[in-house]
Amino acid sequence: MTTTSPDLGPMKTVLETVLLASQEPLPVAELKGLFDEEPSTDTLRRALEELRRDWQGRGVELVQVASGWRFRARPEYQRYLDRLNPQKPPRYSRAVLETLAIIAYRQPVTRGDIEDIRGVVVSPNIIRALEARGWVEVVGHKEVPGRPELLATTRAFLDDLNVASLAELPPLDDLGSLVERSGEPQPPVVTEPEPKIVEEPRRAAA
Amino acid sequence: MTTTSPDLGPMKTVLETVLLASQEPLPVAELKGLFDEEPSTDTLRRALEELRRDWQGRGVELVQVASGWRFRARPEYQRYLDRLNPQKPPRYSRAVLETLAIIAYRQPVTRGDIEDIRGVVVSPNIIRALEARGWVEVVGHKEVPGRPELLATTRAFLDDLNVASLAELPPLDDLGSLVERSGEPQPPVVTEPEPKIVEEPRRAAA
Amino acid sequence: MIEPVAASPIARVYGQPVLEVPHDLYIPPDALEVFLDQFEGPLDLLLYLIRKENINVLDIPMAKLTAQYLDYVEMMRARSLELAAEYLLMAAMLIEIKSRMLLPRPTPGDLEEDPRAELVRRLMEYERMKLAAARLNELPQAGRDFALVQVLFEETVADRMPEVNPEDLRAAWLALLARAAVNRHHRISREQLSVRDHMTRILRRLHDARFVEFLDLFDPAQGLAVLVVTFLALLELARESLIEIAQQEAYAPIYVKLKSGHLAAV
Repeated sequence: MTTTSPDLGPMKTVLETVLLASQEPLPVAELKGLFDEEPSTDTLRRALEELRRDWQGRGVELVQVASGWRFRARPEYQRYLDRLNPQKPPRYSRAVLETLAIIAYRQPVTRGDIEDIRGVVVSPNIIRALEARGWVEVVGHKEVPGRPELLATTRAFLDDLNVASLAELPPLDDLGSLVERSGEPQPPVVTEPEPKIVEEPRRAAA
Repeated sequence: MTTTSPDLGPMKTVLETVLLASQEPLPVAELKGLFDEEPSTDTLRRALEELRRDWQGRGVELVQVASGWRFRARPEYQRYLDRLNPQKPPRYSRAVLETLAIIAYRQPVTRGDIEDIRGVVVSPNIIRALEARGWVEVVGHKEVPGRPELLATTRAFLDDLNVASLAELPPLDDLGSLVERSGEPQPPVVTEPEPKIVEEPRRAAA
Repeated sequence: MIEPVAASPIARVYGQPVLEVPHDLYIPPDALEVFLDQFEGPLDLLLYLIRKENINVLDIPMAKLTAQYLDYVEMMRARSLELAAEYLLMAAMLIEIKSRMLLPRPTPGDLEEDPRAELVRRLMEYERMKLAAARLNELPQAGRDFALVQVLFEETVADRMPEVNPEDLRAAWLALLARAAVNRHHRISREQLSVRDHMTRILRRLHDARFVEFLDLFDPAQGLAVLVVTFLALLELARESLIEIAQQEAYAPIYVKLKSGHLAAV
């Protein structure tokens, strides 16, 4: 460790150990009580500051939160931990995905446009969920009776999908033939049952 | 950090972070899967060894136990943690400990085997307590009338004792110490004053 | 009562303080139950007696041991302690061994032929396990003697948002088209998408400024294709009545603004 003053070394070792093993943030007052000879608040803070510096640049950091000091893993390492616990993330329901696809490919669109394409009423919850996610926003109003909102996808949407522009979304040119093959049977156009925004984690491939 | 080869540095940071944040020991196979480009077992082991050395002399150490690698606080620092959290976990009665020892050293055993050795009926509560602790499990059935369960210790048992395998448990006395000690006064192997034991239902057989 | 022998080393077997009782059979009545309670069974009691008398386990004087054992069992019964069946079973076994000892043996000292052999084997195995239990208990245990480390990972607490990838969108679109034949005429191409992209961009731009000069909406640096697409986007927006394009007089700058009434809503 880099900046240890000789006298703070053992204190830092105790602090590090206790903080790493503790599930809860530990306030300074409690940390003082650890030692046979109670250090001054000042000394303790200095040790904590040094410890914090010692941990800089690593995947775990010492932070001060409202209720005290604690170690925590930096969020950038989330993906590694996710690989350890590969529980499937939740998935949006078909209704949400289709709405999102329509907004992405046909933007700017009104809710009416979406309903025309999907053939069912679009629940405001779906739009709200996509807006809350920061993926969809209102970019204007269509000058027709009722002045419906015009929806478009956001920059954040492209970022989250890891594409640089809408043009990088999968092209739809060649889908025509696929669609043709997928047959005529036309489902009745009715109001959808109350939409589920998020579906149960799906097995493997969805 | 002292002995970092330049290429192992980032790998070690990921390993350190993941191991510090993980609740369970992590086997090498799982650790390999963390990386975009899977390292060889050899490289990974080298990184783990280096990491272990990096942590030497501190209050927390990287250890290899039955289920894999994990960080733990060294027992010398337990007194500090006890100051934070004074209630101690319960200790097991002699009946439980003897049953555990028989399962550990003579596994797989049936309840009948345990009763033969201890000379008393084994209360189901004892087995249940050990199973609840995750230290003992049924690994099969003996093909004799009644098909009694065969009990064995789990990896979690070895993990909790901080050992990597059954072979690392204290060796059994070869001859029965009675023979060698019969002439001398009292060479108690167990020096610790018998702790206050949280009693399991004591009179198993009563 | 207990004091006279409290310091006797005999009293320390496996650190059991309870064994700090007199050599003889006298036990204070109120201590008896506690005392007997300390034994894990007849084998444990026998081991205690053997230890107490400093007996060589390989050459157990059966008569003496049996007598002492029976004394204890008798005491237990006299105190109406609930007596485990194992104690009586062991008593029977001891008596049986003792009687067999009286019979002549082919080779004295041969443990295999010795009637005590089975008892000795069991005593030794039990003691081995007793010691093993004590040693296991001495090993540092996670949670009792040392702590495990688990650094907080805040993200794991947070709700995970559903993930979407471009293929999901494509699949969703495909499903839509498959469902509704009416959509067939929406032949969507990459170019059209670019137009849509720029339509959104222009609408956003017009949000921020009341008027934007027509030419400012074009960025020649991006090349001819983009210029064309931007122009198409403007035409499309005008066609859909989303924007107004106005020019005060010939050759004056052309201004683009959102369709009137719109600003109030922003």
